[in-house]
Amino acid sequence: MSLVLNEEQKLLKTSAADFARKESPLSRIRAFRDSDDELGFSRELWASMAALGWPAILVPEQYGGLGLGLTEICCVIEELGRNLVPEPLLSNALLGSAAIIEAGSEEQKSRLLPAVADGSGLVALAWQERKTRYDPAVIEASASSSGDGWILEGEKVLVWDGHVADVLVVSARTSGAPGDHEGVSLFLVDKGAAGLKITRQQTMDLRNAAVLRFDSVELDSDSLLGTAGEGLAPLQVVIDRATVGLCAEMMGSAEAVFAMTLDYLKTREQFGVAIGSFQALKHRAALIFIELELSRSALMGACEAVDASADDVAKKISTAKARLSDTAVLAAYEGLQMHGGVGMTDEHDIGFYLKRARAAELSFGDAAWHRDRFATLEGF
Amino acid sequence: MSLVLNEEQKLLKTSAADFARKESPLSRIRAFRDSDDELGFSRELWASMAALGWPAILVPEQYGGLGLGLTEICCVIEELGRNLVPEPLLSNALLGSAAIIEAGSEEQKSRLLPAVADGSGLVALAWQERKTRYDPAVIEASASSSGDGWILEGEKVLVWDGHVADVLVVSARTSGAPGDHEGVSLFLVDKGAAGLKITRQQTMDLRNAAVLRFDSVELDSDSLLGTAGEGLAPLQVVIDRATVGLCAEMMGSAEAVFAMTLDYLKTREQFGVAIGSFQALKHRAALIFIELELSRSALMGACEAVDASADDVAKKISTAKARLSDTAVLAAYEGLQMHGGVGMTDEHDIGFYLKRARAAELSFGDAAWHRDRFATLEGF
Amino acid sequence: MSDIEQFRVECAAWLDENCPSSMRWEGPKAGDGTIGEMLAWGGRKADWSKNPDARVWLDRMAEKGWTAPTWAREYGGGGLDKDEGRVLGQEMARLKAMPPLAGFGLTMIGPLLIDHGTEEQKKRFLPEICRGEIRWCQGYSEPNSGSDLASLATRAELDGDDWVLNGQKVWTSYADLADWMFCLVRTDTESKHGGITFILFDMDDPGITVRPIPLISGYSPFCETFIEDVRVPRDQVVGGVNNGWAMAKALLGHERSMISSAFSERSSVNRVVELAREYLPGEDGRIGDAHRRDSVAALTMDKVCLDLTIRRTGEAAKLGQQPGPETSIFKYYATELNKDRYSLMLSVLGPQALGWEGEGFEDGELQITREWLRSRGNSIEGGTSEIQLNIIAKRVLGLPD
Amino acid sequence: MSDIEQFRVECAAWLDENCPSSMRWEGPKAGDGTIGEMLAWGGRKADWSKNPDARVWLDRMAEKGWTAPTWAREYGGGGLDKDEGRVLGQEMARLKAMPPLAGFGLTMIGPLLIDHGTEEQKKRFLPEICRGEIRWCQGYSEPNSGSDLASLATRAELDGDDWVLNGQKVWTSYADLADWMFCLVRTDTESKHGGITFILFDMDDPGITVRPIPLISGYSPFCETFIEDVRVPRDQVVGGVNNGWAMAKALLGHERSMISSAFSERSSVNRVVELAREYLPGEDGRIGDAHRRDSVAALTMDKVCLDLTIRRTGEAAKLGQQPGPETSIFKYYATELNKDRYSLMLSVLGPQALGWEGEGFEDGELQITREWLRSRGNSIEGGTSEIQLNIIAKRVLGLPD
Repeated sequence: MSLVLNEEQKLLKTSAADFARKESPLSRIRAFRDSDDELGFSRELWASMAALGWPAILVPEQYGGLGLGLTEICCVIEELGRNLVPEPLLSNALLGSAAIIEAGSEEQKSRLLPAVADGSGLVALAWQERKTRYDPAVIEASASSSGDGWILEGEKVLVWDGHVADVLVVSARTSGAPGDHEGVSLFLVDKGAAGLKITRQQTMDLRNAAVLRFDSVELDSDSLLGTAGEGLAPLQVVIDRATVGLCAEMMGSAEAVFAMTLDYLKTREQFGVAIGSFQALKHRAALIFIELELSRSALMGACEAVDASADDVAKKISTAKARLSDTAVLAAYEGLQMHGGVGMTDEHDIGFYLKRARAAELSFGDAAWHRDRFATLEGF
Repeated sequence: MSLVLNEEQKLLKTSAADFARKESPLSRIRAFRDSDDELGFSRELWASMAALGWPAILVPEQYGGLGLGLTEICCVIEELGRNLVPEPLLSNALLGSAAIIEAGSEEQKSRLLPAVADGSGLVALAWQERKTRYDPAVIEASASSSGDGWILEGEKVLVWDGHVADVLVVSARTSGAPGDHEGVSLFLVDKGAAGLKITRQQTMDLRNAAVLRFDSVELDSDSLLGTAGEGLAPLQVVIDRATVGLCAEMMGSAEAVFAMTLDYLKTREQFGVAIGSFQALKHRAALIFIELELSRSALMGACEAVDASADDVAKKISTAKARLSDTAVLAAYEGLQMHGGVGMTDEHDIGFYLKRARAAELSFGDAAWHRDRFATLEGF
Repeated sequence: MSDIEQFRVECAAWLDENCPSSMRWEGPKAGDGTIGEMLAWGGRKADWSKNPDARVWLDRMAEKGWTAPTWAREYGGGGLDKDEGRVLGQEMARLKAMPPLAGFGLTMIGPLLIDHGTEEQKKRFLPEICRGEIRWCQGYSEPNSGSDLASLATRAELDGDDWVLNGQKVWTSYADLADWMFCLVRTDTESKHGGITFILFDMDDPGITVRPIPLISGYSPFCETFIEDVRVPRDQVVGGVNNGWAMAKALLGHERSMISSAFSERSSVNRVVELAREYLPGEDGRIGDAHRRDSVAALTMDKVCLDLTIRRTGEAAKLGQQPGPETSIFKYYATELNKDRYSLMLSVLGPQALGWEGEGFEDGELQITREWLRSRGNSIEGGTSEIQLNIIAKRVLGLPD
Repeated sequence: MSDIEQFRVECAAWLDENCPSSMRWEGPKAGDGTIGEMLAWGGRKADWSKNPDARVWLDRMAEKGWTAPTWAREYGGGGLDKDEGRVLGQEMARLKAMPPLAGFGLTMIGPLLIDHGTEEQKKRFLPEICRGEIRWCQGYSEPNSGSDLASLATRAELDGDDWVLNGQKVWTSYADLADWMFCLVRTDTESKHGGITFILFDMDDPGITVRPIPLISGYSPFCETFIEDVRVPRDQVVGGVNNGWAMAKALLGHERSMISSAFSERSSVNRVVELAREYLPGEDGRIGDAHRRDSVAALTMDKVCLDLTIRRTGEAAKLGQQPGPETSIFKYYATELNKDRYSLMLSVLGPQALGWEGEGFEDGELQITREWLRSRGNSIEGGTSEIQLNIIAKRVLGLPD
């Protein structure tokens, strides 16, 4: 394993970068927002991405996928993150279908994954509730057994791309109380299930998400994903890897906002000179650069640890998310400040990055939460 | 009450400033250090300070003192702090004799305070042990009753000016375990008591201090200061007020190190210009100035709260110590960095300020400790 | 009874009789609007439907000249001397009476005209200002000026007895609600600071277009003002041609201190404490997350220090020490602290801070997120933090250029 | 067996037979000196009493030319090709054999002479360097140069066949133990960078006085070197008169990377964890103070990120990407991190960090306090943090002057 990309990975990254630049400039999410588009992305563009094989990257070959690693999908996600491309790659590949790969039976995988791989089927993961914060065990949604099947009650929020998913992987308690590690189970729920209400959410950072309400939703026995009551462990694995994916997205968007800022520093004049010639701003820019370099190392370190199934994988992931959280927010805050008033206007794009940076920071554990986890893993 | 000095206070401050500048340049503590002077200060200069009435400031008038407030003594201490004047004013007036004023009987006060006021008697407070950290209840030294009196066992460290005190106020457990709030008692111990060994300590910041070892030291019944087992409350009051005195000292020394740094920024040339013309350094200097201004407000707020016996006095004191701790260290760290290599040499004076800044920060509660105390006082 | 005590008695009686109860502000209550909505801003475009009492209060006070109590009666003021003015203020404070009229007319352009206006200008504008009949906006910033205000490019060219203006202003607060603008224009391109003129014009003049500026936080009072061949009579110049920089400097100090005190007052730190208790609950009302608790304590103490510093400077000023450039620290510190406070509030909310509107979030959560976004501009508007640090370094610390 | 495999077998056998067991470094053990004491630094003033085996090891290796294995045999080197050199390194690593000789001779002045020295200079100095007979020090910094190295003022004036040197150098590490100095002097006052010459001289030459510089942390290897009418033959100039700046730049990169890697390796973060567990004990081996625990975790993770960055740059270099000016981040980050780490250690120790020597403190406490003081210089020596940020801003980010 390595901390630098091999030739195939570089190629993948370059093609994703080309794609994002040509097909998905930042103006797209603005247009989706201003037109109140009900999808928030384009099914046509998603089909093009599927044709490039991106949804298939993590799907094992026997189910029609490419069977590649986290490093590969992060190459793509980083480049999409640079332009805040809204198509549902991360949610589908690293959350929804990842849960099926991690916890599903052979039958469930064979049934569901081929459609994931070819892009025709979208799967979302519903794991967060209003009080979950960053701990997937803190849930109240419940599933009680009923005959051969289950009856699902409760609410899930911030289900990424839950408004368009065909299948939803939902965590619910089959026993225990919020916070207990035992008693969490995962279920497959069809988007059309009776008693399920899906409402799209308007997030500040324009990430597509939904609230799901389950009102006595009846589920068959084969909707259980994995073992009843033991869903937390696979769920945690899935969330951890998705966290690295989120880090890759943050890496791309943080570099983008920094590039935008550097460009402004070089061109904006005040007092007759480019503001980038002011030493105080120079030093601050250099400090952001340093953080970006350290962040990239942390990201690559996490990818390497996952793909090599290293012992310290959780520590590496927490290191990456803590670092990227701090860096992304720093780059956005400083970028906005250096842009001055124009950066505060909705018309300027930097606001999109600022919102995404803090939203990503506050998703899947912020820096302080991951430092706490790291310390616990280190035993201190 | 007010946050600005009145005319009398200003006069006191000016005269202390004149005195420190004329009588006690920084070279004095260097000379004491390099000559291994056994006092570490000058009895003659102390007599001059006594003639100016400074040790008498806080002593009530009926015992020969001036009966003034904390604001007044802080005016003097701040100016002495500017030159790190080593004479034992703070330790004597705000720790040793303050404990007698706070907890002593009429007889004890009449017997001891007149000598404090005229400077002929020095009193030190022995409250810290190796594990005390910042909590005066965490002590192991013990006093067991024996006939009419007591037998004292244990060790005290960092007894400020304990090497020259005529009388030592010593905290010891008469019951309970380290950390208990009940069971702490205060005792008056003569410097010549049998079984007491006083060893001078070499501190990094050249503050004069001593280790005291009590090996079955026999004390009379009238050596008890205040009520047996209830010494923690008056001790805490004394330490709190001394903390403000320490803040005043830190204020003076932080302003001194900043003045030294500003001077260097204006005169040191690199690349053909004064380094103070580099904007990155300018901004950093401005940030230190802001912290100094806020620190002065915090200091004055604490003085005011003590002198007015305000309800929020403990919160104001914690606010001051937290702020001054951060500011003093910032001013010293930045000052050293801006001086470059020459600041690292023992020959340059800035090292004295750096050492004193962190030593003061780590005395009587650092910033984090006082933030914790403040939060507890606020009930959150 | 002395004259002044007599005045106090009469004043108190009049106020008590004439100040509508809804104009006595006891702090925000359910059902009230915001204080900004309840205040009278005046002007031709005023909408009094939300606060009809405010209009009553304004009219009654304006009739006595007490919207501008110490201005001369001939200009619409109350003609009170300094002592009487102070007594009026004290009695209003006792009743918790809101100011009858807010806005730039009384606080900025009025005082400037009194000091630097011609007699004609004073007679023309001050009475209308006192009666709240015209509302003012300020036209300083331009798209390419920013911190370097003197680089402004909106040009004015003399054509007969009129100046003809062309250019664009940005960050014009409430330009869409204002009746007149006071404005800096370039009348000489040879001299940077010396070629600027301070001029007044009616926003209804032909050639003026106003467009609101939505911010990253959503709606804002800021506008862009496009100025195309706008003809302004020569007698609407204040302080003389090419003397605008001096006029602007006189006003800029006002604006800075207003912004810092506004932010210093507006959002109480206790809100952070309450949020942290709610979202990170611990035992006995304590904050459960020790690391965040430390941050909450740090910000609370920072606020204590800032308030003490403002009080200390005020006390020193009363003793005759004029506040100098070191007041730049208020603007800097208050706005940076406000940013930090909102940043921390978002961290406390966690994923519940991710909403923009609609499903899945409480109104209070959505509001904090918007306010957080808005707070990021605090260190930009009214002189950036960087400018404040430059001022301190140069004018307070004397560091070389 | 291939030639290279044959070489490996012979090499391994020879090393195993000749490397004294005390020169096989398994990490610090009780009774050992520090690694700095155990290494051979060579030179006429060397004191071998603490490490007699080091001398044996040096002499044996020098005899084979393996102190500088890839240098030519005629200059005292081993004459090995690149592959053989790598094999020797691998076999030494396998035995954990310490390098037989340390210091600037092998790492700095030697390589410079190979690239830029005259044939005479190479023949004269390289063999002595390889045998560890002369130890070198570096005379760059001066009291008034600092970050602006090119402003140096020690002047050299030609007098017959000698340069006559006058001036003062500071921060000369181990000048008191060195035999020769390589030194920058001013030979032309007209041109700042173009008037500097790189010259070598014997520290025993008349007119040289060395004075150690105590630091705020106590003893240090740094010295001041006073140079008064020191006569240096013309043939001791390296790279030509007025070409010293090019020589210095070639060497400066070396020094920066050495310092950052030195600090990156030297003090392990786990020490902070262990200290925090000891001084702020919590339950089950956890750190009892949640706020400090967060800081300890943050620094530990910072170190992980730094190490990953060093590794990533190394791997990229192996793939042929030449490291550029972005390596300034190592110097900056490693030294700032080291400062933060020691600052935190002091906070963890609390009042027990207040000692200098003697009563009332543990040896370990006293040592940390001294090391903390020393750490404050990390961001000054070898190019200040500010200089590193300037380099990044200019050369990596392309920001304008």
